[in-house]
Amino acid sequence: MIRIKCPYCGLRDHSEFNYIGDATKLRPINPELANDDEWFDYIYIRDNPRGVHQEYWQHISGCRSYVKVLRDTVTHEVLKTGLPSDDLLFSYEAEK
Amino acid sequence: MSKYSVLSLIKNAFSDNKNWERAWRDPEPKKYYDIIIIGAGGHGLASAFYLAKNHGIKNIAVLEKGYLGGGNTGRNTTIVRSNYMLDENALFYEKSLKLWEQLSHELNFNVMFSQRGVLNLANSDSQMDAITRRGNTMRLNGIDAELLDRRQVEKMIPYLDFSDTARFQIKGGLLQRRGGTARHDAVAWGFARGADQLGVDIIQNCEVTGFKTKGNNIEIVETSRGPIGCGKVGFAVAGSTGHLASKLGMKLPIESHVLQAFVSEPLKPVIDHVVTFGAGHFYISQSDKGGLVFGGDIDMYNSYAQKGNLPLIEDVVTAGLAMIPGLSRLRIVRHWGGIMDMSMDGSPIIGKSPIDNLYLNCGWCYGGFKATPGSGWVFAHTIANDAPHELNAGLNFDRFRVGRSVDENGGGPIPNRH
Amino acid sequence: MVDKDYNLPSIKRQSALDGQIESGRFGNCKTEPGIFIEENHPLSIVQLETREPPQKDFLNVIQNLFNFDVPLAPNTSKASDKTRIIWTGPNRWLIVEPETRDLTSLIKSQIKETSFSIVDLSHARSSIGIDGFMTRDLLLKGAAIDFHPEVFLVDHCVQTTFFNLSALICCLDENRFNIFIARGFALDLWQKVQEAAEEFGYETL
Amino acid sequence: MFSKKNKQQIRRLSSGGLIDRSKPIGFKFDGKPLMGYVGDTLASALLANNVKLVGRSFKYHRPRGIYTAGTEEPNALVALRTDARTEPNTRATNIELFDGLEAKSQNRWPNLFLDVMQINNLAGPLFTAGFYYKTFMGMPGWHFYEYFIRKAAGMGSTELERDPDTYDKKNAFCDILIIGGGPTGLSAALSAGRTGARVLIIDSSKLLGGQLIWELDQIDDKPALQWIESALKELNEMKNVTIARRTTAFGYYDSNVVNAIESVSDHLPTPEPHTVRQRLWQIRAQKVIIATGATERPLVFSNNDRPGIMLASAARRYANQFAVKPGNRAVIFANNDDGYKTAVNLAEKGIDVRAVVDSRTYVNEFWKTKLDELGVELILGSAVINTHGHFGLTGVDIASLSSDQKSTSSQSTFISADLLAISGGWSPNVHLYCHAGGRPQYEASIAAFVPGLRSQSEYPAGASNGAFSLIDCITEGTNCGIQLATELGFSKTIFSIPQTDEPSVTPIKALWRIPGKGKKFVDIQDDVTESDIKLAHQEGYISVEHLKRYTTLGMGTDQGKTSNMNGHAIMAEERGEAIETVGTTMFRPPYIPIAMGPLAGRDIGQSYSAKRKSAIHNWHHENGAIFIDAGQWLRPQYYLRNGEANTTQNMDLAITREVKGTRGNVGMVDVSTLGKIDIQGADSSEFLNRIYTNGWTKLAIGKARYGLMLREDGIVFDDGTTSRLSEHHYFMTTTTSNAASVLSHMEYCLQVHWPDLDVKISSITEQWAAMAIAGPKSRDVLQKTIDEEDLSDETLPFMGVKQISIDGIPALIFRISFSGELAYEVNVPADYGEYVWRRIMEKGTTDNIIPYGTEAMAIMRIEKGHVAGGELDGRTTPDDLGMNKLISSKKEFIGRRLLQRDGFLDPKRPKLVGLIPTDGKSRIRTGSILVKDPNASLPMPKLGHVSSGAYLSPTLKHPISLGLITGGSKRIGETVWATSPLHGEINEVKIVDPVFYDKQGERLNG
Ligand SMILES: Cc1cc2nc3c(=O)[nH]c(=O)nc-3n(C[C@H](O)[C@H](O)[C@H](O)COP(=O)(O)OP(=O)(O)OC[C@H]3O[C@@H](n4cnc5c(N)ncnc54)[C@H](O)[C@@H]3O)c2cc1C
Ligand SMILES: NC(=O)c1ccc[n+]([C@@H]2O[C@H](COP(=O)([O-])OP(=O)(O)OC[C@H]3O[C@@H](n4cnc5c(N)ncnc54)[C@H](O)[C@@H]3O)[C@@H](O)[C@H]2O)c1
Ligand SMILES: Cc1cc2nc3c(=O)[nH]c(=O)nc-3n(C[C@H](O)[C@H](O)[C@H](O)COP(=O)(O)O)c2cc1C
Ligand SMILES: [Zn+2]
Repeated sequence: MIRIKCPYCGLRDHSEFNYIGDATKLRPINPELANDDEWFDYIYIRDNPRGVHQEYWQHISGCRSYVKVLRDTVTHEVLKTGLPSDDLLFSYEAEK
Repeated sequence: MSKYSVLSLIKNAFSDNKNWERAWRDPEPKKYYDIIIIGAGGHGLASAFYLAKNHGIKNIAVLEKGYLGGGNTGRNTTIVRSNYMLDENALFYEKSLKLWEQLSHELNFNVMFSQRGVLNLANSDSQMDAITRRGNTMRLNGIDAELLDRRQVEKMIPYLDFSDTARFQIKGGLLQRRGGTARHDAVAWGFARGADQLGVDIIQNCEVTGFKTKGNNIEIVETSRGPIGCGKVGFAVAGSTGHLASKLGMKLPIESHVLQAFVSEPLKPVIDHVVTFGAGHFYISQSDKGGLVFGGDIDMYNSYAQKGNLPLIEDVVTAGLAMIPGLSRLRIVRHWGGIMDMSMDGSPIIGKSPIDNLYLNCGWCYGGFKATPGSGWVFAHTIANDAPHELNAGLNFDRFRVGRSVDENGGGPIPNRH
Repeated sequence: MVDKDYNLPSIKRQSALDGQIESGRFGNCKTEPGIFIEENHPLSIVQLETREPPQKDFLNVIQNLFNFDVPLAPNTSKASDKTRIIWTGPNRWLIVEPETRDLTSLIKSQIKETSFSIVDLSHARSSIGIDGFMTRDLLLKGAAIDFHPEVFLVDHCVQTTFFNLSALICCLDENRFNIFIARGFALDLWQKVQEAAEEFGYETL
Repeated sequence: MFSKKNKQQIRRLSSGGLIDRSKPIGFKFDGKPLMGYVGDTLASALLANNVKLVGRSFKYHRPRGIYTAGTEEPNALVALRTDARTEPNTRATNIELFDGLEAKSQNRWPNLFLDVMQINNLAGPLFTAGFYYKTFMGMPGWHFYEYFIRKAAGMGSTELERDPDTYDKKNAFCDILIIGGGPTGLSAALSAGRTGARVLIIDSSKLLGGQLIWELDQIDDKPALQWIESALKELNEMKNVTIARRTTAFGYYDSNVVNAIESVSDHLPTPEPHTVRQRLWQIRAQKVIIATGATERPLVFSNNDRPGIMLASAARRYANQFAVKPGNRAVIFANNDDGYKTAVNLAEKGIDVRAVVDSRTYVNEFWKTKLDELGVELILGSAVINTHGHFGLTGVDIASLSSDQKSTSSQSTFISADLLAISGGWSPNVHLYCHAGGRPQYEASIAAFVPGLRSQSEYPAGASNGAFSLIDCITEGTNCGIQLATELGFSKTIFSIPQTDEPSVTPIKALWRIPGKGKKFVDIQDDVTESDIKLAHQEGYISVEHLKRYTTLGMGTDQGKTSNMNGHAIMAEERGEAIETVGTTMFRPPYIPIAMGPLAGRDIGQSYSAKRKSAIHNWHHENGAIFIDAGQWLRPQYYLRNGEANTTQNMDLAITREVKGTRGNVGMVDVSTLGKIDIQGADSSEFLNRIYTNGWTKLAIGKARYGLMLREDGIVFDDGTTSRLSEHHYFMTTTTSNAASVLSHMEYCLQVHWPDLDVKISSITEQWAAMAIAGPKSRDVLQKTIDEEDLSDETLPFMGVKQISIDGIPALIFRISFSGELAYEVNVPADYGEYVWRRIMEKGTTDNIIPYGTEAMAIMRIEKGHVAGGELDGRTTPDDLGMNKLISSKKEFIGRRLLQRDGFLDPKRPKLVGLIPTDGKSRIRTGSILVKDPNASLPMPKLGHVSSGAYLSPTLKHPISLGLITGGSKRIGETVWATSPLHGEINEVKIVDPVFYDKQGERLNG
């Protein structure tokens, strides 16, 4: 069981959440202007890092918030959690 | 190198088994290879074997960071089948199945390919419709398939839950009799021995750590045992594809996820087929050693840890007991995980890459063990000819961009929906 | 504030558990049952949601209506004799009381804030009350929440997975809890609670 | 159960032990009635009765006995209990004896003493490691040989009967979890408990105290048992300390979560009423102290597997704890001090200890004097090189060892013995530490792997951390408890460390194998011998992981608890490399084999998946509904009438009746399961515009609109109608199966993509009971139900929405139609659902209203060419489904950009059409494949497939289907073949418009 801290509800089992996936993927802000590559990248391509991964989990059995989670894909350790607007990677690196 | 046979067994028994030769050498890496295959799993080894055998290429190395066969090849539930619906998959996997049928002979190594039949159960009308479509397509592709109704399933596999207490009733199933299981380790070992005999250098404990490129070509493969020059490079590293690609600054339509598997204490034969559950993620067969080998779904989150977590185990076992209530008192002795290269449509990617002399063999998801000989066959062809074989032409890397995903179950570009 | 009596339908509400509950003592009831279970019905349940941060006016309206503050801390609730307001998400609450009035219209008529929603969930949720000295042990069988009495205090509440179902669990008193569950799962949950309570002995009221 | 007459327990000591001689217990082994006492394990009771032979080995079918006294037992595996409660492969050493226990030996035929497969033993050299990879490749094929191999392999058997017992799960939280209640764990619990921290201590056994239970150590000059007792007394009094017995931690997972199985009733003949057999614990602790002790290792020499050979600590445990003489004449063989302890204990119990054979050349005075006093011969610098006996040990050969331990003297001495107690040293139980992510390190001073760096909050202590003396265990435990409690903010309290009476220790000298001929078993369960390891090395399987897989070393039920270290060390010797270089194989959960029952808990049978019921469920049930699963929902599929049996024929009749009744008069279907989402806020219209393909800004209040949603990749995701209730308030419906994913998708859009939009959404699926009333008389019936309101076309036109009341119940009526008839969807608060349904049924009686189920609904939608699950299969684009008119060109929406990709524009893409059999009667099955020439050679080119088939259309009187075919509507009028080779069917079909019925939509107006 991975324990994830929902910014609202606190530390919970990951089975209360739905895994959504890579949170670094940003939907083109101006969908019209984005080119094919940007769309292809957004929908299909993944960094898939071995190590720190910034990802979304939805607290589906809790407050239903989308929670941003910084997690190590090798140890499964949850390094940081926050709101969708937070850049966890940045603050994690900064703290290091 | 001596041939394996009953006779050789007897002969060696008399000489106290002192004369068996090494199954493969343990060579020092050379400075340069025409072709370097990264990853000594089933796919990498088979590719090297067929490169040497079918295409007469001699100067080949397979580099392996750990021990050969220790990746997903050594940790999968060994189901071999070709019951796919979409032509791109079906024809490829059928070729693979045909190769399986000859493999022990071809390798002179008993890979224990056991065509005990693979039965996919259906627990609802819509699942019956789905397996009907799949089975019909298989038949039109020349692949064996039979549709069983509830009564026929019960006759074949009486220990499934046919009682009123089953939450989801069994409606029927799709049977592929030619499907079955194989001894996973033996597949890696057999291909390793075969490739080694054809002169391929299999270099274990040799991790690829980076690349030196020139133009759009890889020139040097950096390893934990020093740099090695190369003509062409093939990736066959399954779950590590994303990580290795990142060394080239290359990103792929792949996520790595962990898939777990389980084995029970050894039992006298009770489960004679491979059976998969329609209403939940569960599949089971019995190994020749007696352990019930079973598995379920991926753990759902990106992972490079070769280990899983309990919630999924609970789900898998719960589905197992829903299908076979009599498992309840049997005990699990071990569970483990493998890192899956989950592609965005659930189908593999075998073909050329954006880099000129690099070839990709990845995206195998849950299903690449059965592909082993076929994958080696077409990958060897692709590398040797710098062009795909007709069987992997549709399984290219570009298909996502152009809207030609090969999506067997319609899950969309979300790896955990396949 | 005046409680205006709205017209509720005269037809009796039929809960998801109607006709499904057998009252009596069951399980290992050699002595006093460790668990008491009952259904809370009929309730008025209204969900309120507003902007971040919630405006003073908005909070004041609610406070004036119910005579106590809106709980702003996650996982908490506040209550009067009659009404309980439960935090259920950022800027979102459930207001629960026994059904005596048209709560939705009452609240709607008072609120001036424009960024808010009010949704009647009175029929969408079933509520099961659990009491008895083994309640916290029972809850631990179904939910991965620390129910230790020094950790999970009166008025605490959580939304979590309870016997594999999404549920809202609220502590009313030392051993007294209310569980809210989607109506369609009510019977399922009831049966699960009964099974889990068997070893403690239980009484359905 | 059995006669309590005194069956002789000839090996039972007359005094001592932790057994209750006043409570005899009858049990059966292989059908033979025997007696034991409360406090016995099955193993100790068998030994007390002089039963030495308990099983046959895996491969060679060698006679085997009891080898250990604990969870590590590789040998004494029995089938416990009978019938549906049979538990194959149960370790006799772990079973608490209970009244009426029945156990059978395994892996032998016809019986334990006469086992025909013994022949394998003689053919030994043939059955070397991996022999099967080298043969069985020829005719008649592997399938033939496999049959016999499979039969010969396996151990216990099962009939896969349904388990009569139940299981449970529970969660636990604490500050400090202590795994293991030996001296280390108890000390830690005391010191941590005293600080006030919440401590949970679990132990596999019934008795806490660990090894101290059966050792004769003194603590503070009193027997250790007294120390345990007082520790337990104090712990029991602490409210912040919980003790869980018979609870084994089997896995240490992520986020410091430890899982354990509690054996609630395994020590009883059957569970007490209302009680489960086992319980799964999920423990979340801030800190975890691993105090799981260590496991003794055997020594590897010729014929080291005979019944009568056992671990030295086990021999002394049987004598001390169970008052059983494990033998009458004993020889002890060890490379460490453990042998002396055993010799002294056994001798003091009156067992004739013939000799202690120590491979080392030095022993300290303490033991020497003790042995002298007891008259036990001491043989230093020597080894047991062979053993004798068949069903039981009769004697051993002893020779002296060269100083490099690589050879023995040619002279050997025979000593007659029926017990050989062996000790090759101790291996800390690092399993849980390794599960947590730790990597063990080799520690030469104790010749074992010990925990290395910590990877989570796990703290190995005591013997499991490589501290083998009692005083070290107590000290480590105490310190660890204090340290972790203070780290968690609890304040330090006073503690003192007691004294022990241990003699000084002479270091172990590693001895991995003893030279000599004959089978030397390394893994005694899987029959892996030293020569197998040598062969593996010779053939290149030199990594320990290859070694394991090639020889099956450590792959049995015991997972090599007693064998791995020896095996890996032998490989290291063969490779000529250091043990730490060669390493260990991976430790994996579970620590002990665990039954599947507790992992599923109560979620079995009908409880496998929750059942979701609509508010009208009871009415359906009472009125003949046959239910179908729609995800977790139960929905009426069709309704049988009084007395009709549920046969295919009656089902067809019912469906026909329902379709005809609806199209002819009026029918009603429960559509409560459709997803419903409440949408409020100033930006609601904009939001809908972005998630649906069609436009929403112009929808009038009081109107509904059909909407189509795509995935980001342009594939159709979901469809449904959404209604505008007021300026900023919408009511959305989704398909039943996508209700949850659509809600999550919308939440994702709002929270992640467009947090600036002022939109609030919530699921209101459960708030509303919904019923669709359809058919030419639907308006009449509804009008009668709600007499005061006007339902005419003017007030409620097609796609109109109205808020009304029915008998004072607020209701929302949508004039929308899936069936193609004049139809209304009535939504009322769920608690009134059944009431309103009944009311409409009542009012409709004179109009012959009929309830209809999903089957009739599906037929009517196919008749109308509406798409559903079969068409929305996750691979179709709007264009494939003929829905291009729903694609707005004026705005941006999810999925839009990817619609223009090559593959989507490919003219070969199959597109929606209608299909009818040219003979007007043949059934065209869903899942049939459409081909041009059914006789073409394989693989056959395919044009498309049948996505939904109605084998009867009561309206059109012939079968109809929807399908997707290359060319789509351009092919209308052509004929192709629908084939279902699985059924041996080939039917010619005509391609027609997908709307089979009322293309103009006139019936929508009644
Ligand atoms: C639990 C589980 C169950 C499965 N069940 C089935 C099944 O029933 N049927 C089926 O068909 N498929 C199944 N699969 C999938 C199947 O196992 C895989 O798709 C297949 O084995 C992949 O083979 P491979 O040779 O591509 O990869 P692997 O066997 O994983 O080999 C890749 C190798 O690359 C090496 N490597 C990685 N990075 C480097 C580097 N940087 N340098 C050098 N070497 C490197 C790895 O160590 C590894 O040995 C299952 C998988 C798992 C995990
Ligand atoms: N003679 C020797 O060389 C030697 C070697 C090692 C240890 N010892 C002695 O053994 C004792 C060691 O004390 P200790 O407390 O460290 O260990 P212990 O063996 O006394 O106690 C360990 C306890 O942990 C329990 N346990 C083990 N695994 C468990 C699991 N997964 N879940 C739940 N419970 C589990 C066991 O049932 C046991 O009660 C000391 O007395 C020490 O002197 C002697
Ligand atoms: C088909 C199959 C059968 C297995 N059977 C056993 C078994 O009987 N006993 C055992 O201990 N492990 C068994 N294993 C698991 C391996 O021991 C090992 O866990 C797995 O190969 C993964 O390697 P790892 O645990 O070293 O990471 C089996 C694995 C597979 C794939
Ligand atoms: Zn939350």
